[in-house]
Amino acid sequence: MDFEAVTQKIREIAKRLLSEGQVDAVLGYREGTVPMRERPFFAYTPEEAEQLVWTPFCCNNLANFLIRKPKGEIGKWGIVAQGCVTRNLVGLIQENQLKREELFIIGVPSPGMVDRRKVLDKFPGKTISQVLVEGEELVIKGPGLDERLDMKTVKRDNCYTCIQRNPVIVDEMACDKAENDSMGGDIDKMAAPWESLDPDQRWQAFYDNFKDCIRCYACRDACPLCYCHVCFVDESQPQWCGKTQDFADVATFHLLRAFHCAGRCTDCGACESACPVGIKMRRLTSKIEKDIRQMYGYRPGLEIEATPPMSVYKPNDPEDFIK
Amino acid sequence: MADKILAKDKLPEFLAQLEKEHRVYAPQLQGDDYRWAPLEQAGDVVWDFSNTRLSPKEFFFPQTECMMRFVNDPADPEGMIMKPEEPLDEKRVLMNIRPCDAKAFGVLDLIFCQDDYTDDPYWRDKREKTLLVALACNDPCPQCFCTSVGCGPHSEAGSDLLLVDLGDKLLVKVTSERGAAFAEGLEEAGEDDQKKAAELKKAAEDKLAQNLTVGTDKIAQKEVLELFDDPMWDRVWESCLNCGTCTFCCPTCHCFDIQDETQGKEGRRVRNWDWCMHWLFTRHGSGHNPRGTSKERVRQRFMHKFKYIPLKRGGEIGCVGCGRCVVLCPVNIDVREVVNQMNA
Amino acid sequence: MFARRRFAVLKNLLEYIGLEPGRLHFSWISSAEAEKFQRTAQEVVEAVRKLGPAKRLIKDIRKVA
Amino acid sequence: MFNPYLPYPVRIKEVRVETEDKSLKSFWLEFMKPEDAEAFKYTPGQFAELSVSGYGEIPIGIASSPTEGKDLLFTVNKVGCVTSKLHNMQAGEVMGVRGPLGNHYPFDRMEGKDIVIVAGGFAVTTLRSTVVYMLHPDNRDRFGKITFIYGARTPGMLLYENEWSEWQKRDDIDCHITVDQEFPGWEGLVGFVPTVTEQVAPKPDNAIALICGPPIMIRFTQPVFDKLGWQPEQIVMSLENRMKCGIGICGRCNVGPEYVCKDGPVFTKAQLDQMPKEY
Repeated sequence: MDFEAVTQKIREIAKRLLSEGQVDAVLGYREGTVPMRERPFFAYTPEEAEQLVWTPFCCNNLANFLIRKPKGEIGKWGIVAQGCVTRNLVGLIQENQLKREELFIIGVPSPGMVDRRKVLDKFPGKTISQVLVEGEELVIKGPGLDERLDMKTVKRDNCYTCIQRNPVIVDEMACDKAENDSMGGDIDKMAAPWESLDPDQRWQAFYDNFKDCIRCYACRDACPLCYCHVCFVDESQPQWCGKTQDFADVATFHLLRAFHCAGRCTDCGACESACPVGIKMRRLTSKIEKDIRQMYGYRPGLEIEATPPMSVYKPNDPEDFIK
Repeated sequence: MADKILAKDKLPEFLAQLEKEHRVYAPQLQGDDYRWAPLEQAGDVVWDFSNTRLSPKEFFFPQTECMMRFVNDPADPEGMIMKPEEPLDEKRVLMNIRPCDAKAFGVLDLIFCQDDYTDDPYWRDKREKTLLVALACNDPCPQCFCTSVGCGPHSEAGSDLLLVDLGDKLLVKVTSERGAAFAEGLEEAGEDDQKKAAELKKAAEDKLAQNLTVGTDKIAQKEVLELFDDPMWDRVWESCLNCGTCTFCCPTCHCFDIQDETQGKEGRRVRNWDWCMHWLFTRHGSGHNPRGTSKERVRQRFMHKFKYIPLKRGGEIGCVGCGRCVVLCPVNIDVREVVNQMNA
Repeated sequence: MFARRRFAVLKNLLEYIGLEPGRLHFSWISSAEAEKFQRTAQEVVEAVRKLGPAKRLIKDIRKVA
Repeated sequence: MFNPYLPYPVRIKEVRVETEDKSLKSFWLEFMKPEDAEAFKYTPGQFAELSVSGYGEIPIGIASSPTEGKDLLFTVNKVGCVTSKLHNMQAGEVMGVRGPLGNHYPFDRMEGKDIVIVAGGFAVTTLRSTVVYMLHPDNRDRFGKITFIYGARTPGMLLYENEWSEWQKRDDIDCHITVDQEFPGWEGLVGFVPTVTEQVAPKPDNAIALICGPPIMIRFTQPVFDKLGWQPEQIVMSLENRMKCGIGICGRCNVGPEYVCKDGPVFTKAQLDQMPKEY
């Protein structure tokens, strides 16, 4: 992907939208202060739109920021959106959190985003001060460091099995659509990795995966599905979930959060990208995604008109677990 | 006391001396990050790490800490009456704590132990039982800005001993009275050693000068309301997720919540880390919320660290420039940029 | 019927994380089926009692964290 | 080691329903250990954390006066988890009290001056403490004229009726008790607190005003005092914010650099003018 060309095109579209007054703000990414960490950015003027960028480090799901801005401030948004972000926009429209007409979607096919942690892990103990993109390679620079990495080897896990690189809904593309919607990876080979284990091993794997959680809730707060005014974990009357670092409390939070995302999660990976301690939330959410797909034939965020699977039923839904 | 020298191959003896009374903890590589863990043998000591992912404040201010317990039974003669939890049952050494983290505990001492009444026994107990052996930074990371906030790569504040890595040996600076006892047996540092340590310090400071630095001089001069009402806050908060990452990784953030828990006849009062970015943090029972918007909460965090704490604690800044929040913030709200805007 | 979908997902999720097998039971019981309710409750209690005290997802406040 | 988080065990001595809607109850608490009663030395305006084991703590202003003996009085509005539990507790039950916390009304500055007290709703608690304290024979001579203006929505929502009806009979305090609107059987004043204050028109000369009430009352009372020529240093107010530790550490009650629990809850208007409006 020619990131520089897409960046220029995004800026061009954003400047036009802003100067013609078609939108009040354009939500996109701008360069971060840390290598491989672009950040969400709200451009309100054509001048500010000059800061927008498109790189393989755009890991925040921008749909999330539309529901977090206080309502009423912005009438119409421009939003830079790759496949997964538009799937979440579709979900938010289905759930009456957004209106299609409030959005001007600047579409980009996702190239698959880089997992900064994977890059850092390749150079343990080294300081990375700069990461450049050259074609399909990353150039990693730092004191005593000048290395190249094939970008394909360090993408986020969820990006390899992406089924929807192109935007589902779009008003204007910033480049040609990708030939294939799919990134090619087989989700069934990756999803629900603990299924092959016995119960004791599963519990151990579950424990190991979540034991480092510091309950900062970055996973929840980075997630466009988590817009409840009062999250169950914050409820005090009654208090559903303890506030301590006891594993039962930590696990309850993660289990229920994952469960609340059932039939809604688009596997965008924002939770894992946000986590400060590298927890793999997808080990839970991918299991639910797989079940929903296999039991109810549903993949979230692909059609505005579709009915979300948890708000509907069919007489022949599986029920062999019920005595 | 004059600076001492500890050859790295004499480390086992040095540690043995500490281990007579203390349990020694040190940063070690676990999985993909450096973390604090009990030190099993001298060979496990690492000298070339940058810093641990999270601050070691957990040693003094655990994320979940039982403060007191009670018998949850009104019929029991002692029922429903709170009894304080036992104090820490070990003495500890935090070996190779970075100077920024050591300094942070000095700042937190001013907050947890303010006067005769506001004197947190849980904090004080663990502080008094813990020796801090700091390791100077010779190779600071690109996100550090310690020199901008009254700290530095070889800062001596807060520690008991400060080690400077000279290659095959360590220069040992005695930085507190308590530390002196543990340096007594060591040989004195020569002029060459001192010169080399000074060069390393200068080199580290020069390297830090290449990083994005911050100024705080104008913040100190401005009135609270002038900073508070600055239009800059209208933009700073925009992408904030209101998560707890910055506060939980921060060595000086110290807000907490207190909660009671019961199970049958067991009852306890625990405190858990809390964070000012969360909208429920300040919400009154009536529903009124003095910091009800994200903008107000984001402003609070920066104002607290860079204006309120200095104002109340003799100019001490509530940030030591460790750079953790810069690296870990999921939306890259960079404290250095924010402070420079405040200081404009 | 909506609950059926939710429980189907929840059951799979809890088994997937290794919650001890045999602790999760689901039944359809109508308000008119008093006898089935009684029988099911007994069966569940017996089954769970055989498994002994639960160890997973259990918090013990006598511990520190 | 002294532990400022550890509540003193107390026993509930008496519970009294204060208001017609039963949302406010008063609790007289008795220290279980005499040495704790001795240690708990307070001045009107201070507050304490009431501790209900298993439920938590709530910061409540002390409504009794140290001149009334060792027992403590708290009047509690039923809002959340702790207060709801407390409302279900009865005389004889054991709970905890932690404090006294925060600063108090500036009695050294108030000495020799006329004192105007303006209270609205259930914010009258620490002002009850103040009036009882000032009216005590040991203290009354230290202060000039005392004016007490107190209002609530309805007569049934006025706290401490037994006490203020006694004060109304005295000649060393000038009481103005008002309700928001006409009410069958109510023969006292009718009108909002700011309006009554305007009619009473307290003079600012050598005087200090203590104002406590809901934000709306404060908002409309302040201009009345401004118009009467009062200076910001003469107006004293008590804030409340959500609290946990009560000793200036845990970080949630601050208004700018000031912790309501430790630097407050009592501030002069002059101080508040320099602080953000985060309360």
